[in-house]
Amino acid sequence: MPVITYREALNQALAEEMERDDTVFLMGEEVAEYDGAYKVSKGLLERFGDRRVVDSPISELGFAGLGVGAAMVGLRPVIEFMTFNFAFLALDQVINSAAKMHYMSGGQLSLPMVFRGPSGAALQLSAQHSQAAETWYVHAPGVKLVTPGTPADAKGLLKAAIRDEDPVAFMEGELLYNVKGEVPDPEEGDFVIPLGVADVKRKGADVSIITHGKMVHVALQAAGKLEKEDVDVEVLDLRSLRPLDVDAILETVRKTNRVVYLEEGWPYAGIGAQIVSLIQEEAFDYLDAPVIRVTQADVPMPYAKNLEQAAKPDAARVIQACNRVLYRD
Amino acid sequence: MPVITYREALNQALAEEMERDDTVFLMGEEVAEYDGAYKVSKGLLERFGDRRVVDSPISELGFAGLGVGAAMVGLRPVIEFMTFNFAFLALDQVINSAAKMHYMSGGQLSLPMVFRGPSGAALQLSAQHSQAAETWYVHAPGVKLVTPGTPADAKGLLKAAIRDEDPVAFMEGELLYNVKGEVPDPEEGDFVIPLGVADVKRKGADVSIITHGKMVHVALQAAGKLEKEDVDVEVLDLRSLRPLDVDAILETVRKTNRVVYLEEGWPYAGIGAQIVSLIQEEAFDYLDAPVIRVTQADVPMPYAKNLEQAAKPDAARVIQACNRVLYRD
Amino acid sequence: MAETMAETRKKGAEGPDAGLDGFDREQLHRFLREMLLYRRFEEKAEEAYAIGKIGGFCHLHIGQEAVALGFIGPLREDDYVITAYRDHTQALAKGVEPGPVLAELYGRKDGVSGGKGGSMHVFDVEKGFMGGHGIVGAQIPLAVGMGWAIRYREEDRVCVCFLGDAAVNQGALHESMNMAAIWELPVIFVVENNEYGMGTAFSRVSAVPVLERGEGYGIPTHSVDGQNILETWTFVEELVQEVRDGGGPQYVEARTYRFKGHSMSDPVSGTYRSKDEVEGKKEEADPIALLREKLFEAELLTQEELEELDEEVRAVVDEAADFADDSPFPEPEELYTHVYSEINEHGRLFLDSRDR
Amino acid sequence: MAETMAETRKKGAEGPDAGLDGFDREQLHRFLREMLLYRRFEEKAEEAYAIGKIGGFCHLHIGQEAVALGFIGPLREDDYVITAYRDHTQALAKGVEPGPVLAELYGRKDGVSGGKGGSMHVFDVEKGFMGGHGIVGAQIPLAVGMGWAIRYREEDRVCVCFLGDAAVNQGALHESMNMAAIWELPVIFVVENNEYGMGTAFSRVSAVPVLERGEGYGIPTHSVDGQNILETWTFVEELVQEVRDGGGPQYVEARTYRFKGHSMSDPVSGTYRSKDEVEGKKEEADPIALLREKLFEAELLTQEELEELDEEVRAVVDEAADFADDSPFPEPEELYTHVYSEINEHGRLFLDSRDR
Ligand SMILES: Cc1ncc(C[n+]2csc(CCOP(=O)(O)OP(=O)(O)O)c2C)c(N)n1
Ligand SMILES: Cc1ncc(C[n+]2csc(CCOP(=O)(O)OP(=O)(O)O)c2C)c(N)n1
Ligand SMILES: [Mg+2]
Ligand SMILES: [Mg+2]
Repeated sequence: MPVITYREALNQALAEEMERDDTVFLMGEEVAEYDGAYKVSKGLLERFGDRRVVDSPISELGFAGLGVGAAMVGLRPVIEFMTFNFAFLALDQVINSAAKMHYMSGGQLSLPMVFRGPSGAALQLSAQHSQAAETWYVHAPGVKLVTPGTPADAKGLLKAAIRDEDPVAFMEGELLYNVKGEVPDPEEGDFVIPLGVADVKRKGADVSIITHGKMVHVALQAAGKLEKEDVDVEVLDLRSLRPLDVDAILETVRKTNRVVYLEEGWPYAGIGAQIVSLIQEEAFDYLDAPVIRVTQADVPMPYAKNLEQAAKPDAARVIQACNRVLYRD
Repeated sequence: MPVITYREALNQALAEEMERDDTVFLMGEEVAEYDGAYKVSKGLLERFGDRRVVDSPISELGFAGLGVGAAMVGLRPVIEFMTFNFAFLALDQVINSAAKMHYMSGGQLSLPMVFRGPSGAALQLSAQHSQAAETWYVHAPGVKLVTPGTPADAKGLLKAAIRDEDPVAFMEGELLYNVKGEVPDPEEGDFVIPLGVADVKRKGADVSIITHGKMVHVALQAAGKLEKEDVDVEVLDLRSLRPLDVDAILETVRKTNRVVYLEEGWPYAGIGAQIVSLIQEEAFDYLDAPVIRVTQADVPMPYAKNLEQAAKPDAARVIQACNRVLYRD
Repeated sequence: MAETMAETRKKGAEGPDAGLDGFDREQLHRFLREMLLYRRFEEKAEEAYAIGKIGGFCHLHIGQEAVALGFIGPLREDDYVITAYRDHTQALAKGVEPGPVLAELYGRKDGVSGGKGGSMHVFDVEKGFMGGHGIVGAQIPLAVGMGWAIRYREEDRVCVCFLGDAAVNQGALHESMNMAAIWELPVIFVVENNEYGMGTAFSRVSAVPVLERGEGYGIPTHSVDGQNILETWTFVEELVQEVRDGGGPQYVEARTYRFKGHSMSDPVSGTYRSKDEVEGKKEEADPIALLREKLFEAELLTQEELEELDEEVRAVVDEAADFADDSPFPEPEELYTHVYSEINEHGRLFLDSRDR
Repeated sequence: MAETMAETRKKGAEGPDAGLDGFDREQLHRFLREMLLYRRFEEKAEEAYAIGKIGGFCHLHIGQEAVALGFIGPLREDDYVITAYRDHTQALAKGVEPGPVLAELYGRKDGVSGGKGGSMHVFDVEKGFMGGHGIVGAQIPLAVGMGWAIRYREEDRVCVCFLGDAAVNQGALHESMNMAAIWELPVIFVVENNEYGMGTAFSRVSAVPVLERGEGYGIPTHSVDGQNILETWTFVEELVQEVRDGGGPQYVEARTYRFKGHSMSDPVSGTYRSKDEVEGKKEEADPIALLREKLFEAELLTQEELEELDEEVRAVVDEAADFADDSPFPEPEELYTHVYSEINEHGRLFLDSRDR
């Protein structure tokens, strides 16, 4: 299989879906002439023209709403937020318009659209530019949420998100764009990964690290190190947070009986809180130890290199957590 | 003790704090000439004048930001959102400015301010006007969150929130404004309830209902009914969600070993998810049954009376949940 | 309904028999009938609210009927209309059936939005009535999105976006006007200036008048007497054609007045406006009375005809009320329908662990 | 620094010895020295970024020095300045010490913001420099809040709010201009029009020029050549006095140009602007070169003096670099400080269950 970057995988997905369906268009800041702030849309303007690849003004609320309005009448907008940190300005259109209009209209209106862009921290971007946004998009029903961690998942899930009949928040990561991985050759046919299917990124028997998004790589790193200590770690990547693959979660819990939830974001009402709560509701008797969450420190992201490193969840903390649920400390 | 309404309690708190400190001012839509959409600020314009009780344009992002800016230079703004449903438009100023500026400035700036207004559902206000906003305000560190359920708590906590040196989100409820209760007579001195102290609203031994905000009343209703079935229910009202009274939570868990979390909002990454996750992390061995959460149905709030009733958490569902954790079903 | 009105105007007609301002008798009567229908419909809603058949917020359009008729009547059925929560009469003007609208207000199964939206969220996509939105200003970017789609598909539709005077202060208008201007979208921003946002006079929350607030975007601005249906209709008819022909976005102030309280739970007058002010407006600026008197004067309407028209519309409204009354509440299963259009094959979408 | 500059202007001076445009020799040299300092400071930052001493985003102000000096120099120390992420030279202009600013960029303990903010979040409250904000447009309502506080306390301060041309399209500006207008707040909105927002020419995201975008609020609008320090300073000096005297809010376009890439990670030129365009601007519109040539022409500056000034500022910058280099990284405990100003007596504020 060809090895490409996460960035190229997203670019392929966009190109293929725009090729397939004329109602798909991409709008956002710097997506056209500049090829995207992170070059995800490289070459798309040239290929599809400025009717379908559109530079927006810096008006997050406005162009997010424009996307919702266009979806109301049958287009399939892909709205790029340069990062989700800037999308707090647009959240009203996501939560009050996109998430509710199908319901409020009694099913008359569908909103097939994608809100995408990087979420979470990169390197030393400081407090306002380093926030994992999942919780803000998943709490209210009506929007779906996808968080791919690998090139293959990025491509397969973005194609599925664009084809989905509902609004989908699609969260990427600055630190993921250069990650390389195998992605099926477009020649071999349409590669789509359905929403709602978690993926066991590593089989293991002793303890399960459940995670999503870019933390998948931290989980695998930790698993590798623990292997040297003869701890056999299973890594379950949720990939999609709504719909949520509850069966896969329960399965790994029943298998290892010990769970660590790893996420990039903050703990309070984070994704981990939901998963832990769900596990103890539905697999209480299978737990040999309380589930431990590894998250960002409960502080705004500091700029200083040493503080930022300390704030972020890392392999060391994950290993520590695994040891705790294994009562190895 | 005098019995007054929740609305009057808030009004007293505002008046007393404005009397005490000239830097406190109230700004929001309809707060002045109209006495507030829900009459919470009744009479304040007359008493304090239009310098300190200010009708704002319908510009949530703008006047929330104005409040933050005024706090940056030492005023103590009380920003009223007519309801928190409209504050999605202002969330960027809460999360990216208010919650982070003390940190980003290395402690140079403090932001002593309150964002207040009703949160959650009233009666048949439909999807866009019936959302419990807690999760959106508590997930990111930097803001404190208070959710009083009774007149006394409303008064004591609002006074504490106004005096707090940090931004505090203060969530009330349309359905609470007319609730009556005993509140200490102002003549008997300053009545302030510190943030971070939960309150046992009902002592019990068999099962604990932990909750916050207006659901306190639903919990007490359920407890009353269960009493007739000789089930002795303890009701713990968190009152403040950040700071969170973890000791009180663990205490009731250790006491009854059976817990139901009741909240008005949605389940996914809700407050209950956090509390359940925290309980199993810190009191795992004290649980005789998994904690069950009672929440709003995971759907936008429907308008139709019968559907709205079905969507909301109610005493019947709480009783059912209590029976389940008691293995009485 | 709406589109026939748009079509039947007899431009040719002239001379004394022509009627008034280029509208023939039939058309003038239809105008009167329409506005009477809106008025009676709202009065019925008021009545129903009083006895608890309608819950939640209910915002009446009484006094502003000519704005609904004047800005929507001249449209084609395939044009789009989007508005805020004060949406009943605008829906009727776009051709939505009164019965299903009232049933929606009652929260019944046969409501246009299946009883899930209510008074603030009337939708009829078939008729190009795109809702009923409750967040002040939120409909504006949505309108721009529809305008974008029209251009994207190279259609000749137009999108009319209503907003209140107080909504002018939302950043959403600023961002939307700019986007509509740079992409030359066929969107008509109609500011229904009834002088107040809830209890706040526009003059207290803006340093300049509504019309002036439309400047600075490169979009033509206009102001029209929204209580005068003939002036409004004529103006809109031409403006819509201009936009259809590629004239780009327009910003229009419709000067009007609200005769009732902001919503059913608000007082008609109070600290924010005097009883006299309201009574005076009702006296001098009732769009229905103004047209009626014109027609009497021009001898284009008799008392009998007027009463007939009123009888007609009252019958329509009573029928609508019967329709709404007869409609059952939504089935309990409806709680979980229409949250998502697509229930994915895999994974869980509803996390409340309730049985359904 | 800033306030002395504001004060020392010798209005009286006239005739050939007077200097230029009413500025005396000393003042003109100080202008040149200031702008050279900004330039050398940014060059040092560029250098430090290249070798990894500065991380994350770093936005240089090179080419726009006269805007910083011209709009901030005339202010009093107790006036407020707030801006976006392109904030280094504006901080220097407000009198913030170069050492602590550079230390902040290095993420060190002695940085103005304790190393927690970084390049985009320079704060020095003592000096009235209120940051350093990273969300485009978010500083605008904050400025209005400071203006509100000034009026609330009946002070005669002013608040200068910088925003970029692209920020003009944010709804925050609309809401802020309106609030400033209705309450007549002492806020000067300065649009630093460097023609681009990142890689997008303003003309592609606005149907009308920056100046016109300020219309429709009842706020006076102005445009000034931001590359000409003498014109800018003179204009601002008068405008600030007017605002101090109760003139209310002002909207000013400062026409300028960015000589470097949007941030250190962006190219200087590319698809969005040609190398020739940039080179041409550097040739004709370098604010420092323009002043220098004027002074040479008027024989108010010698080559020696120029080199002396440059030596001086280079020394200041090298000192700042040493200061930054010598400053340690923040203590690990700092991770949890300054999240809250008040650690409440009861309850848990940090929910990450980490030991601290
Ligand atoms: C964002 C937002 N803020 C506040 C409200 C509450 N609210 C509903 S209508 C209204 C007044 C709007 O007045 P205007 O725009 O003039 O429309 P009108 O009611 O006069 O038709 C307010 C403040 C809301 N629904 N949404
Ligand atoms: C709300 C928001 N959207 C997008 C960004 C990303 N971004 C940072 S600077 C910038 C361009 C701003 O240009 P302009 O306002 O002209 O200021 P300049 O950089 O030219 O000084 C963008 C898009 C952001 N920081 N905040
Ligand atoms: Mg109005
Ligand atoms: Mg710019």
